[in-house]
Amino acid sequence: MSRELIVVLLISPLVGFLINGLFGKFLKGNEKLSGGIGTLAVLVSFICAIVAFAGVQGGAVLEGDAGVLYEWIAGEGFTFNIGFHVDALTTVMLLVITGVGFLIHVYSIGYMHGDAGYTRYFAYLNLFVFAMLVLVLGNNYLMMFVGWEGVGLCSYLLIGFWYERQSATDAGKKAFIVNRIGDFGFLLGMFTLFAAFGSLDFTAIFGAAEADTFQKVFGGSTLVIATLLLFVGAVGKSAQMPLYVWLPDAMEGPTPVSALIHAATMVTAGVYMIARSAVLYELAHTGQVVAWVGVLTAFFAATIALTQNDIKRILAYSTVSQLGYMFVGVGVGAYASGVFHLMTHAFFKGLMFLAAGSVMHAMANELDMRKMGGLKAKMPITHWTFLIGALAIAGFPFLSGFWSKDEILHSAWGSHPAIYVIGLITAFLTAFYMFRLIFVTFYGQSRVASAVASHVHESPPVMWVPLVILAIPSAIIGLLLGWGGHGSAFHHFTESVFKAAKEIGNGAHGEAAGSAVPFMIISAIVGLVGIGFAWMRYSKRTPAAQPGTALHKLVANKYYIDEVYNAVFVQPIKNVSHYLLWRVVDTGIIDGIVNGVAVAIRIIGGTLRRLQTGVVQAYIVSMVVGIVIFLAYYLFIS
Amino acid sequence: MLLSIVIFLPLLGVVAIALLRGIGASAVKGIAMAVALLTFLISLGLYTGFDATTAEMQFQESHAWISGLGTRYDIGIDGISLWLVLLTTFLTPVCILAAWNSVEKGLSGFMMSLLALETGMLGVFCATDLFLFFVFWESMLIPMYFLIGIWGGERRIYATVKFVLYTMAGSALMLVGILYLYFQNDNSFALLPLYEKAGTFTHANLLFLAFFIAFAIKVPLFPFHTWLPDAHVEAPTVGSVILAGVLLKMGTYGIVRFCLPLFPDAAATYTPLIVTLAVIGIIYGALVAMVQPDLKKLVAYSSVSHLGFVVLGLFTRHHAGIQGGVLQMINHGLSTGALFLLVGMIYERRHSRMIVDFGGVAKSMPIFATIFMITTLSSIGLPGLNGFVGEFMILLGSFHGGAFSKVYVVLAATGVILAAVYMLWMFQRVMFGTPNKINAALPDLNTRELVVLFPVLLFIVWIGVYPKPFLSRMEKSVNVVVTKVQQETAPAMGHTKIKEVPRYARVDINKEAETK
Amino acid sequence: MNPEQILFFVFGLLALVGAISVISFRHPIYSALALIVTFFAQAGLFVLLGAHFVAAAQVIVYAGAIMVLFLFVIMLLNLGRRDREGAPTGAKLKGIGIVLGILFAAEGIYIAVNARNGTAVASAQPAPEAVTTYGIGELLFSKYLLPFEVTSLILLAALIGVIVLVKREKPTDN
Amino acid sequence: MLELEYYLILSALLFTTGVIGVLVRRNAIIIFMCIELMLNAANLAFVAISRSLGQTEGQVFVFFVMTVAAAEVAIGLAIIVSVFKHRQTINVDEVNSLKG
Repeated sequence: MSRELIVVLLISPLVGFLINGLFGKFLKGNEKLSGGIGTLAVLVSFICAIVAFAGVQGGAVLEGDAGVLYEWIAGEGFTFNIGFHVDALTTVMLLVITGVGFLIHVYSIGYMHGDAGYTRYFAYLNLFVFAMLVLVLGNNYLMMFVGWEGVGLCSYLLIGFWYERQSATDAGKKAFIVNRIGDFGFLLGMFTLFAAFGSLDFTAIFGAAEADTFQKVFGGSTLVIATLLLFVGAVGKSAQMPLYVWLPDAMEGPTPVSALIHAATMVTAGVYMIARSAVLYELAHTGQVVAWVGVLTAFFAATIALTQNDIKRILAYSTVSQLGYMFVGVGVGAYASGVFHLMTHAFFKGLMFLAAGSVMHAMANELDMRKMGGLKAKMPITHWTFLIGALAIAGFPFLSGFWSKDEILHSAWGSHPAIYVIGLITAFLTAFYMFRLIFVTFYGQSRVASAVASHVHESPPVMWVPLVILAIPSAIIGLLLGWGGHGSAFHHFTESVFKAAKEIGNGAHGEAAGSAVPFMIISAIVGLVGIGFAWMRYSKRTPAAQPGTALHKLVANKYYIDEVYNAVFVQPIKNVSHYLLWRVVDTGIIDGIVNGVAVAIRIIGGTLRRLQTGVVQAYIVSMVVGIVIFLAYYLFIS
Repeated sequence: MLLSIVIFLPLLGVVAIALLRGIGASAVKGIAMAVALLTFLISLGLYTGFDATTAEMQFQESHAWISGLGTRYDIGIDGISLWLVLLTTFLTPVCILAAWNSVEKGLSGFMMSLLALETGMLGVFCATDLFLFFVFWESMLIPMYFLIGIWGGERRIYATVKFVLYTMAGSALMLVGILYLYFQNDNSFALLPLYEKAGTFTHANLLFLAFFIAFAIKVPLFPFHTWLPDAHVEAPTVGSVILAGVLLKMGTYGIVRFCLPLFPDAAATYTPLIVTLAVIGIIYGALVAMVQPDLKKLVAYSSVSHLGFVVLGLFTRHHAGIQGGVLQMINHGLSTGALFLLVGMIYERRHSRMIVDFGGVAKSMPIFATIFMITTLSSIGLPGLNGFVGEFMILLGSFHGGAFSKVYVVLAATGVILAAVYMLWMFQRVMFGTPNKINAALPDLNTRELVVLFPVLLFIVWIGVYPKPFLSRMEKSVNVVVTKVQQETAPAMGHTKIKEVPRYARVDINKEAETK
Repeated sequence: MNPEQILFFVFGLLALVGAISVISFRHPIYSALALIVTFFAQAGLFVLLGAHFVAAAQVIVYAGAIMVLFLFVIMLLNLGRRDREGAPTGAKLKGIGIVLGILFAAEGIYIAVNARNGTAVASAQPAPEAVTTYGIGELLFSKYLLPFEVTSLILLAALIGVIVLVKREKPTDN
Repeated sequence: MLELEYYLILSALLFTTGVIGVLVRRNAIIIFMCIELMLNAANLAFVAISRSLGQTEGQVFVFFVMTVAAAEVAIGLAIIVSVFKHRQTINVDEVNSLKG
């Protein structure tokens, strides 16, 4: 595979960004042109990605020095390159990013129609794709970090896209800052790795980490620290506990953005990073931590999703929850399964977000599902595609989510039964809240406000076609690639990437015990039961307007986590900075000392000035006194 | 000869403006601009003629000056000063253009001050004679004093007197240090022979402190920073740009030129203290910046934070750290300079710097908002822009090679988070939201302002994407500094050698692979 | 006592009495006249010391030119009584002045008495011959030529200074 | 010839008289005369020591002192005149614009 291909793949969205960003002024009013340029740019990348995929399937992997483009930061004892690493894992990510990305661009052409910031929107979106590609293409941690921060920036820009809305800009800022907290960990993780390996290149680090020499010199502790710090980065980026708080708020952005960034691609960067660093996590045995954080987040977020009434927020918490699953997968050593779930999730969650966007489009931006109901008739395509997505996530047999989730749960059992149990409960909750959403929104009596009701309609083709296209892989990709569990086509394709990690980890994780079939059956039953409960409870009835019990209230308010963070971190820091540091320490003490010195000198001067009487004879007297004393000293003493 | 031309050409401009009195404002501006541009163009000759393969002083000149004092006119640049010289010659025309319409009184005096300031600053970066250095160091105070004191804001007198006296207090100490060195240097002020004697000076600790305090005030390192917000707030836009862009760098430049290579042992002794102050400065500056209601003050405190990073980098006494520190000097000059330019531009329109007066500016001034965003991001240290490269190298250097606890690095790295907090919060309050009537009517940037900002942005992106031309030219010079510092401290800091192990380990792996 | 000694005491006493009179008389005219007496007495002392040129200069420059200047100014100003005599000196200031004067004189005399101890004067052989005007002229125009010329500049500066100081200010045009 | 000491003592006494005059009198003109007295006392010492050492230099310096004294008197009196023109007084304790 040639480096040039990857360069084209990478640069294409950047070019799109530059055209829309720099010359947007001239494109203004011409939606077709700017939308077309943005979409085309991603299409080019998608085609390149397919070529790259074919190449990797043929065994052509781009790594090591061959992938180096140029020396970025270099000096005595350190060299960091801009370079590419393209293997099976990368191409999977590339296909997801550019494929789903392309569809979402197409969808956006319709969705953003008439928006004042149309050009700006496509510029940002292209920039995001570029940054995400940098993230997955990099052949070293530093370049991954570049993309890592880049997607964070685009996320910030796109969440706050409608910048006149205070809540949107607040959410954008929150996302960026919380992500920065994660990035802080990532940064320190990189430093730890560099201190140990003298390089940040994947091939160099993984090669050296495996070698016995390294183990002898550094033991495991360096790696434990490094992998945990990197994981902090992943927790921030992939919205895991305790840094998940930004993702639900991020729904302030345009819905296609939520689909692309906050469901399909950016938030999965953490999973990609851990899959990429599989060797390190295996050597450090820190996968357990990852898995536990993942499963607890999955459960926690699912409980919150149960009580929300805002469609996008339910989907957001569901994303947090599903990301937790992925972390369980990569945490328990089932890297391929984690990545597989990443891919299926990108399809079905992207699909559901876009469908939710379609609903919003029809409902004049209404998001509260209590004000919907019975939309099935008016929006059949949206309904069916949404349903497919929901079935997939709920683990309905033979749809994509069923396969990927089941693989993860199966592997989790081998690692720790408790993880499996919690994961299974979460699967039940997932099915329940998803179908609560479906039933309340699309079935039952219409509760749509009369003013809106007449306008409710199916979205234009430019929007529903991407839905249909996404529905297809959501439904069947599991069957195609996931059949056969750990022996499936997907596992086969990514085998080479995780081979080294598997070899190291064989001792750590017991090979998934027994046949997968019982697990599949249990999962399927749990999912179906969840759907059934939802049907019983919500297919006919309207959800309660107000939370009933105290527990319900606690959960509905998201456990007051935002309020706690605000009270514990945000406000104290603000107040301490303002009152203590600025007013007291800076102005009062430090500047007070500086000005105090000046004042003291002025007082001394003021006192001494009285000696200056202006009477010449007083001066002469003092002069003569001085002369007398001086002479006396000179003559009689010295 | 080239270097002397670069240094004194602006002074020639001063003379020209002084002699041609009463020629009208546009002619004065034209002359100033022409001289500044010419200086920049000539200084590019320094870049092209620079030999990156050596750490020796280049473009050296040496003439007898005041022989009775043992001082000579010795100048020369190495890879460290090269960039600061270029930064100075680059920012001056930018500043002149930025001040094109904003000076209402005493235009020729303003331009003369600016050009005289340029000569002073260039001299500081080029002098290789302690006395000459000191003369330039002090002479640059005078035009700055006028810039703030005449063309400043309401409390300009307070600010300018504070600035000058504070700096002078430090310089007085440095003068004592210089004289004491003079007597230990065979009654000569020449710098290069001093390098040979590095580490052998009596009372090196005191000498180090004498120099360091002078530089720390200039940097300004916490807790010597309180003159900075006052000076920035009161200074005219251009004054702020030069102040942040170049003047503060004179402190950090002094550290890397004098403190580290001349007194390596003392530097090692005081590293824990200085690094502590630097880290406090990073966090403290960020926290205080966060709550400032005044845009200029916010940027001023952010400078305290950023320069904390630079000092931290320099005192890693390690390649990546020092190189990052030097690069970050340039970066800070560019991004903070650009921030001040932007604040000045919006101040000219709105006549306010208070954050509460703004909001929704992105609506009325989209181009301005975009450029402001890029500059903000550069200041935050977003990868792909210049700030990241410097910060990353500094933190990497301190983590990897710094002879101090990793806790410092962890604390310093929180500055990365805090920077995002204060900058983005400010950005949100100024740019986002719905504009009120006044803000909605603000006109966007005009062509002149775009021309002012564009070159700065170009370098912001360039250094972020391809810093190699910058790094490769300073590498050798930095290596020499590092060698000097580490040589003296090697016995005490045994573990700096342990850091080499990983690379040996990798070599071993390769060998094993070969034998297999 | 030889005549030289007698003459020294006569001139010396005259000079001292004149000096004390200068500071004692109320009216500046009397002070000025007393000062002339002192100057003449000093000129006599210079003659005793064999410095004939200096003695002549003393009479011409001091007693002649300078004192005339003083008298001119006193008359020009034609001060009123209070201004002419000055405000009566406070007893305190007078006391301080006299005490300081005594201390000062004591130190001066001490220096004078010990002038020969360990100084160049001690070892020098007194030269009996008087210094000739020729000798002074030779020194002035050889070794001290530059200071001599500079002196002329001082006089020029004084000249210009005086003109500037006492010049009547022209009424400004507008 | 008389001993050097006699002349020096006389010089010291004359000088002291001048100092006392400057200290106690307030009339600027008289103060000026006292300054002349002091200069003369110094001249006397110059000439005496010059004689004692057998050198001519001392007298050369007297010549310089006289020139300076002449210049000084001219300037000083001019100042007094101009002060009087402005203030109608030459009492030094009434001229205190330099009071701090």
